[in-house]
Amino acid sequence: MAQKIVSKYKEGKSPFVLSMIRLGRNKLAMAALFIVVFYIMLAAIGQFNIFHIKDIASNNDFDLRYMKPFQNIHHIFGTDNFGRDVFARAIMGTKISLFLGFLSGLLMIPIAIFFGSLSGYYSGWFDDIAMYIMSVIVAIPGMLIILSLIQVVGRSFFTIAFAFAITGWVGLARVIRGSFMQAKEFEYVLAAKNLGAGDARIIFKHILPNIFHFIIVRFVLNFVGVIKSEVFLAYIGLSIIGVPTWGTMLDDSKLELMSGNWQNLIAATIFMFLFLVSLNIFGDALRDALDPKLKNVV
Amino acid sequence: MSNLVEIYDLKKHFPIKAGLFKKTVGHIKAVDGITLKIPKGETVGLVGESGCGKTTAGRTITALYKPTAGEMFFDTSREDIDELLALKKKIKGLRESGTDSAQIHDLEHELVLLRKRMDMYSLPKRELNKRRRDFQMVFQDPYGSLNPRIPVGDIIGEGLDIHRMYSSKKERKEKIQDLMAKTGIDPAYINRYPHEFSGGQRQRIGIARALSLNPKLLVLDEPVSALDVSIQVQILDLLEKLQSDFDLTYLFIAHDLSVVEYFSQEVAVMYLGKIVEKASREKLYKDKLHPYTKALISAVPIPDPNKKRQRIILEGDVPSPVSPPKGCYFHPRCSECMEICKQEEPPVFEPKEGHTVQCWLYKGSKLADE
Amino acid sequence: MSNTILEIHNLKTYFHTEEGIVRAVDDVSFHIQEGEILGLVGESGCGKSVTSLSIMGLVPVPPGKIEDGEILFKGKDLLKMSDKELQKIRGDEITMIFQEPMTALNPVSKIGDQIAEVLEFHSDLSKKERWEKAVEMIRLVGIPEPEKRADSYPHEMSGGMRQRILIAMALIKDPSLLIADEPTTALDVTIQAQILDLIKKLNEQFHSAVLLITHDLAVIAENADRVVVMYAGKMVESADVKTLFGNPKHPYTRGLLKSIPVLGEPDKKLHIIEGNVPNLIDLPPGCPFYNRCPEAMDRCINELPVITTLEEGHTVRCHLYGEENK
Amino acid sequence: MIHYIIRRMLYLVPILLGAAMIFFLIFNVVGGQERYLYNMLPKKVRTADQIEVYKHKYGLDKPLPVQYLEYVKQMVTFNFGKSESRKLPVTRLIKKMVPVSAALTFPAFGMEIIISLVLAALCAFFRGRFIDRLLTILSVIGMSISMLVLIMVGQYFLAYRLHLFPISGWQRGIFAVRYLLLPWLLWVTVSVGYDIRFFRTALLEEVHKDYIRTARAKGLNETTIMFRHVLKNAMIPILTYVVIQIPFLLTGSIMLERFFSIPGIGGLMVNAIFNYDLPVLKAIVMVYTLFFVVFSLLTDVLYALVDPRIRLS
Amino acid sequence: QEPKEEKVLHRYVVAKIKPFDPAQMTDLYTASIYGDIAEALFQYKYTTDTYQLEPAIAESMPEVSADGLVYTIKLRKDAYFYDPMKEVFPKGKGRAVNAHDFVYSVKRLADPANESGGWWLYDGYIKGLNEWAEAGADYSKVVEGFKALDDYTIQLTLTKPYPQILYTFAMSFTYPVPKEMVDTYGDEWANYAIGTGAYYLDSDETIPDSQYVLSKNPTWHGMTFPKAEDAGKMVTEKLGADVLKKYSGKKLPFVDKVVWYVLEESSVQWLKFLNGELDYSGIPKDNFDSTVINGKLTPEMIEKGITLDVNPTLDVTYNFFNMEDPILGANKKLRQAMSMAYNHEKALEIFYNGRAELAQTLIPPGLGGYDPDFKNPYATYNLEKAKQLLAEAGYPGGEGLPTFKYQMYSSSSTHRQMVEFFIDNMKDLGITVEAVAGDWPTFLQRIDKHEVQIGGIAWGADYPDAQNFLQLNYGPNKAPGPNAANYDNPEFNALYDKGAFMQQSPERDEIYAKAAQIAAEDCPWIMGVHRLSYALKQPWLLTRVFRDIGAGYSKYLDIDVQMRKEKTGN
Ligand SMILES: Nc1ncnc2c1ncn2[C@@H]1O[C@H](COP(=O)(O)OP(=O)(O)OP(=O)(O)O)[C@@H](O)[C@H]1O
Ligand SMILES: Nc1ncnc2c1ncn2[C@@H]1O[C@H](COP(=O)(O)OP(=O)(O)OP(=O)(O)O)[C@@H](O)[C@H]1O
Ligand SMILES: [Mg+2]
Ligand SMILES: [Mg+2]
Repeated sequence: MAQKIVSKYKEGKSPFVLSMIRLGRNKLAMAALFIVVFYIMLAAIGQFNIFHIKDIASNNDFDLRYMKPFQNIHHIFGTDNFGRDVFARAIMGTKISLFLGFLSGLLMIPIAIFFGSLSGYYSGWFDDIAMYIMSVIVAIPGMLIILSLIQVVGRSFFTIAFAFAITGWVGLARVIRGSFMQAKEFEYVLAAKNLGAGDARIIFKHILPNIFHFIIVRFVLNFVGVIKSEVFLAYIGLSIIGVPTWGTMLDDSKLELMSGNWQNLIAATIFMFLFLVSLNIFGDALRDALDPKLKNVV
Repeated sequence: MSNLVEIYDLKKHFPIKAGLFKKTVGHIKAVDGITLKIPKGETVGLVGESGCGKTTAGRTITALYKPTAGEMFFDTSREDIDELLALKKKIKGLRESGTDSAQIHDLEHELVLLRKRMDMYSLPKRELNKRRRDFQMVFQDPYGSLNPRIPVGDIIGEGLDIHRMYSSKKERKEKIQDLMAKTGIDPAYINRYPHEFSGGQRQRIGIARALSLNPKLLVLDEPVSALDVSIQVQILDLLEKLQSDFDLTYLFIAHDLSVVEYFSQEVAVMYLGKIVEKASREKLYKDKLHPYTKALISAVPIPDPNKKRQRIILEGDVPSPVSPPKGCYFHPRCSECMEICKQEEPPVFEPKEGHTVQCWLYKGSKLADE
Repeated sequence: MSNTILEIHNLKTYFHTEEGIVRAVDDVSFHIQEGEILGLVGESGCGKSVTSLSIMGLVPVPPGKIEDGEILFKGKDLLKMSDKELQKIRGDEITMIFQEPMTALNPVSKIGDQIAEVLEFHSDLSKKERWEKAVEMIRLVGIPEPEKRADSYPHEMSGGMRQRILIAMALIKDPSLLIADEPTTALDVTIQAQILDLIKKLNEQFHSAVLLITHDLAVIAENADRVVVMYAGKMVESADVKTLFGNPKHPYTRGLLKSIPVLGEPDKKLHIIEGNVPNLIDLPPGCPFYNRCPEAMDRCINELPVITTLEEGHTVRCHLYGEENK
Repeated sequence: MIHYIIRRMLYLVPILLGAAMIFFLIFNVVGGQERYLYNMLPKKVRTADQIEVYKHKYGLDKPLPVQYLEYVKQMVTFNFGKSESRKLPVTRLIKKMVPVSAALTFPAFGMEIIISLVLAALCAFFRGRFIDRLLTILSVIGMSISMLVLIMVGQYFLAYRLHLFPISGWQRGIFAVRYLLLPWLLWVTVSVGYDIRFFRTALLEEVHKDYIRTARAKGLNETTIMFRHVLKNAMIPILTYVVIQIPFLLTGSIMLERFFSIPGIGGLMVNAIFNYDLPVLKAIVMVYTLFFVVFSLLTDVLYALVDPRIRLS
Repeated sequence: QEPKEEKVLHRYVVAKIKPFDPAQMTDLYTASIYGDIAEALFQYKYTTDTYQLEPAIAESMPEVSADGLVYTIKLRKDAYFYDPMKEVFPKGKGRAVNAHDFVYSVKRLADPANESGGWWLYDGYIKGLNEWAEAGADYSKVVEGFKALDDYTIQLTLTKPYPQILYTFAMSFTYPVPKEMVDTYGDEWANYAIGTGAYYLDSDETIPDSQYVLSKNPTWHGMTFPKAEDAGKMVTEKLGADVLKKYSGKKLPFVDKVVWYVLEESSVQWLKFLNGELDYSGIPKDNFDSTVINGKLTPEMIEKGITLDVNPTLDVTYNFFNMEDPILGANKKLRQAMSMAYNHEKALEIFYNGRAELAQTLIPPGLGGYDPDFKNPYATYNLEKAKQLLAEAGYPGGEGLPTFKYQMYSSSSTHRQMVEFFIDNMKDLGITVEAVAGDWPTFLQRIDKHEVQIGGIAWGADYPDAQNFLQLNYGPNKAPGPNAANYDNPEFNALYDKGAFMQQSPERDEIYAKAAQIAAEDCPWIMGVHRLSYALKQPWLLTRVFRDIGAGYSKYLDIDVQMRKEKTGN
């Protein structure tokens, strides 16, 4: 007779689902998630030109130059030098920032998984080479690589995302490598091996899903890094051309501040700040939820 | 009575790598030359202190680790084994007598061919993965041995998937539920995740997984030591039942001597990577020969306040398997240590029929043949 | 006969977790006499450690909370003491050894310092004297070359040695009560024998009362004077060791005793207690052992039996021995 | 030990080769030689055959492997030649500017670490209580503010409006401190957020370890436990975190240097990137890599000092 | 009476300073600092309304032969190189500048090893100089066209008439460098500055990349403030006759120290100026609104006594078409249409806050050849007309035209905005233009390869002569020369050739004007603006006169230390 175990959860909830339930109970994280989703919607609005946002953002109206923020409902954040709506531009900037974070993460993760998992799983010459590449990349200031690459290749959206990915993957790869080195000695991995499972099955079915939370959390936190770095690029003059980004808005505002035109600064800062705070909070909550080991750490 | 498994002079040394270029700076001699025969349908117990290499031995026997040296014959005919062993002996003899190398070379080549045919460790990887179906392992840690992200049905069915042992989804499910029922887990729980089960249930899942491939040998690595006292017996009982139902052979690893005594027909005592004594359980508990076995048995507490045993309290701790002491590995803790023990490693003696011991105290006895 | 050192009355320690309330210790009462070894047995998760932590005032709050009860140490209620007062008693009059010798020592401090640290808080000795006392204790617990060992770090010692260091730490102030929470579970039988031997010897030498917690009945049989059996947070039986082993009353205790393999009796038919230990969250109102009990009755489902005293020093929590059955 | 250090230092060689390779790839292969020349040569000097002449002069007509070897040779011999844009030997330039950047970054970093350690210890001590929550929220906020905004706003309000600091400037010697106060403040504000959270986690990780329970069982008070046991053990991750950042300090802070007219290496670096001043870049990479290797070695040595479990061999 | 207080002038540059190598002094900021330290043969008069040369190290203006080919220049004998550190000239006053120093300087410009950015000014004009350079630049060989007749006399012989050459001797490229300095410091000499100017580089206080401190040169030969009666009308109006009279003939320099700050961030320049830490400041474009309302300062500024100074500058901005492009180059009407579709007036407002003048031709006002009456019909916004022209060009509504590519050279916000503006304007016309991202080297490289379809830049005068602008459309100057549009009109070329060799005269002005108008009609460019300079001045800065070209003006500036103290409290 097998005793039915007492559990609050209905049958067959995977640990991932449980994590999500845990996450769902974290009100602050949910609020943050809500904001993040809201931003994703803003990005979509920018991308698909909903509400003609693209046109509003680039529509010059010279009679409305430098309207102050919070005074006109049609231009909540006021207008810029061209009389363009700063609010719309900040929304367009959302799109760039989100895409940049997304693309660089997307580029970074496969590289990191490839090097991290293979070098962790097969220690040997591959590990040696991967470790070498990683140490070289960390031994140079990342910003120097990013700036040089963008300067030399040009400031396209893709180049910038690529530059971030090139310097960003190492951290993740190291984590993945470390986890693989541990995981390959886990009993459930040995058990799979014992059943005659091949390496591919072990890597993709047994180990990767169990370290997936690192990857997700990294992906989220990478966003934060990329968005902040984009501001720096804009400041140096290496950000994307032709479209408004939060960084270029901030950089523009550098010139306008003394004339009392704070609208670019305010809009970009508020947009960025809210997103980064939410992302940071959500990233933390996600990590806590996905990694039950951290549950004890208040 | 034939042996299902025979292993000869099995060694597993883990390299200790250090430094930048990961040079090997030493070896952990986790298993340092054990010879073991497991008769078909019987249970051989393997006991020893923590860190003496029991798990490593078990994992090497199931070919999860590639051994440093040694052969393993699985379900191989006596003649074949003897042929190979004889050849090996011959080469050894020739070497010692310093015969020309060409002949040795030819013989060695022959040996390699023989090995490829019989020795589990010499099989190509693909072949080995197929043969794994015959020998399965149940792991020590019921919590760590189940992948937390896979529902138990799939955990149990993984072997079936790998070896494509079903023709339809329905058949797969039936097989899995059948295994669950046999091991005492409610088949309705097929979609649950490991964390929703208690330790005893998890151990059953581990057993079901091992059974899914219809193995002949099960290596049980401390299957009950992580479980509650009242659950231990349930599992032991289940294992017993399964043994007779499926005609299984067990290698039962444990550190708890009373459990081993209860469960196995033959017991091998390990110390620091070597089997120091081996006999049927009756002989071993009545006539313990090795000083270590004596100490070990005397240290086991008895759950009866009215009985008191004469304790042999050992001084000191188990030495490190990285740099084991010279001579007999046990000599620093041995109360009957002699001069020779410090110098030379004792051979395996067989003072009584079927009772072997590796100790200089039995110097006069006949040497065990291997 | 002798003085009661510790008396626990109706202790309730609960954990308020996300999944629900864990009644880790639910209405536990027992007492320890001076110089006595009291065994506390039970399966994993039945609340043994939480009981000992409650005595020490080390239950993590939150999520834990001591809901009710008294813990009288030499007549004074530990639960009513301030942190400062507790700190004075801990390590001095009540000391504790933990289950896991591998992690219970600070990895970056010297052994000697860790032992001497106790005296820093509980004596006026000078630094040098404290060190000497520590070395003395290391010798006392049977570690060779104590002077050298005092200077080494935990990682340089084996599990058995570390456990002895913890014992040295616990006994340096000659405490009235030593709580040993599964002191040998992580150790090998040969080492276990050494440690238990040591505890017993020291118990005789120092006259400290010992609360010996374990899940191994055999250890209890060999070492304890009296035994308390716990199951699912509740105390189910208590008696002196001979009575308990000779004449167990609670079905759980009985089942347990029949289910342990005994060395030298390989053909003993082992009894099987079916089913699993229940989860402590949302425990049903009745007897927690109900679903595994061969002698369960209807009233066991809903009615939690009270503790009945069968004879002097032998109590049991079971409806079989309720007032009406007596 | 000495053996170990020597062996570790030898590792510098392959790392440097790799670092050189990365920059060689970026500038000489991806970037190409034409761009290089177009950046170096004033507009009015350029004609097709002149370009050939200059290619030859700068060795850009040699096969790529040879060019790479020259790259490497410069890096390992510390002979980077002259900065094209500065007309000074690069080594001297670096030697002059590193101290300036260091004066900006080292004290700021020191303050940052001390402040965040103290605050993190406070958080860990009062975990879950109001002060912990407050500091945690503040650090998330700190982490989410852009340095650029902070500088602009800080300079405007604190320096210009409130006259608390000079707006910008620099001078030689110790009195440069007065120009550094505001940059330091901004630096610390931007970076303590991360640190507090990292340190807090490191401390809390230890708080839940078994040996802390042992310490409590010994009757130690909470302060002693925090400082003698928790902090000492948490020092291990904290040290790595801190020491491994030190090489970064040498590259200065580009934004702060530019906004505050601090003649440091950050500005030099950016100018070098924009002007294709490769000798300068090579030197910076070289110096940084050198420091990186040294400091990672130092981390390991410190590790071994703090943690008796680790032995260097 | 109080002890005399040190007068310090606070100025700034907006980019890091390059080494002081005259042969490579292509950037304005380095030149303005170096100009206070060193002197050339000539300099521009300070108080005239137009830019007129006067002698500096030269003793007098040169004698020119009748054919305009031979110039004889006499040097003053009391101009000493001042070496404050006594490393190059350890003894006494230093060494007097002589003719050989100038010969050396000009040879350095010609020496290919120096990659001089000033060489184009002399390339082919001085007899024997090109040959000298090609023969291996042997400094011991004499160059026929530029030689010292004696220690203090230089003879310059040209290959063809080139009256503009005198201006080049006021440019920083020809500041004399003592050869001894090069010998002393070797490769690094350019980090030191030894000149004959009113100030020397005070290396004790100078912090490269942060601030450059110049102190009064005790051995300076001396000059005096221009006489009041020599001042131009406009200058007199601006400075005030009383000030001019007060300073008339006074010994220069007035301030003891000049501090040049390196301020790369405009927000910082502005804060420092408002804080009284700078004595005058340009107005960053975007600050204009808050500073100036209808050409007047804000009350806050007026209260502080700050005054505004507006002056025309010698430059022109433009977007150019590649005249070799099969579509753009072949169709004048198309170019005219695009030029008219470009909203010049709006651009002026947005990008320059009205602080500029729409360019009608490429010659800015203030130069001979500028015709104030000429109105370029295409340099004004008229979309209707533009559409009509486009239809006439054969592309009604832009149909049949490919997408044009606009090559960008920077991603600075201003440039970005300008390109976006251009694109938007063309969209209204029905022409699609696409921005091609790029940085400065890419831009130049693509121009040199004639690959840029449309691009936009500005040109600032090197010297005050229209020829300096007209050469931008001169056929033989096609890229990689300065003619980025690759415009090549024989008629224009002929006029340019004719005018270029004439001495300044009304006839020449007429020729220039005609040439400029021909180019305007052809529309290789969409005209931009001639910018105005707006600067703010603290009340205590007494003698500032706007000068767009030339350097070394700090010596004329005086400040009222007392007033500064009262106003700022420091
Ligand atoms: N993968 C491995 N790499 C290196 N050393 C190992 C590895 N596995 C085991 N060892 C070492 O080999 C020795 C024997 O270990 P093993 O786990 O086989 O012992 P055991 O008898 O099973 O002990 P326990 O009772 O604790 O399970 C130990 O010293 C252990 O540290
Ligand atoms: N910090 C905690 N938070 C939540 N629940 C806890 C906590 N500590 C203990 N518990 C719960 O209290 C119950 C009793 O735990 P306790 O550690 O006392 O058991 P034990 O009898 O000592 O078991 P073991 O033999 O495994 O040591 C368990 O169900 C456990 O899950
Ligand atoms: Mg094991
Ligand atoms: Mg416990």
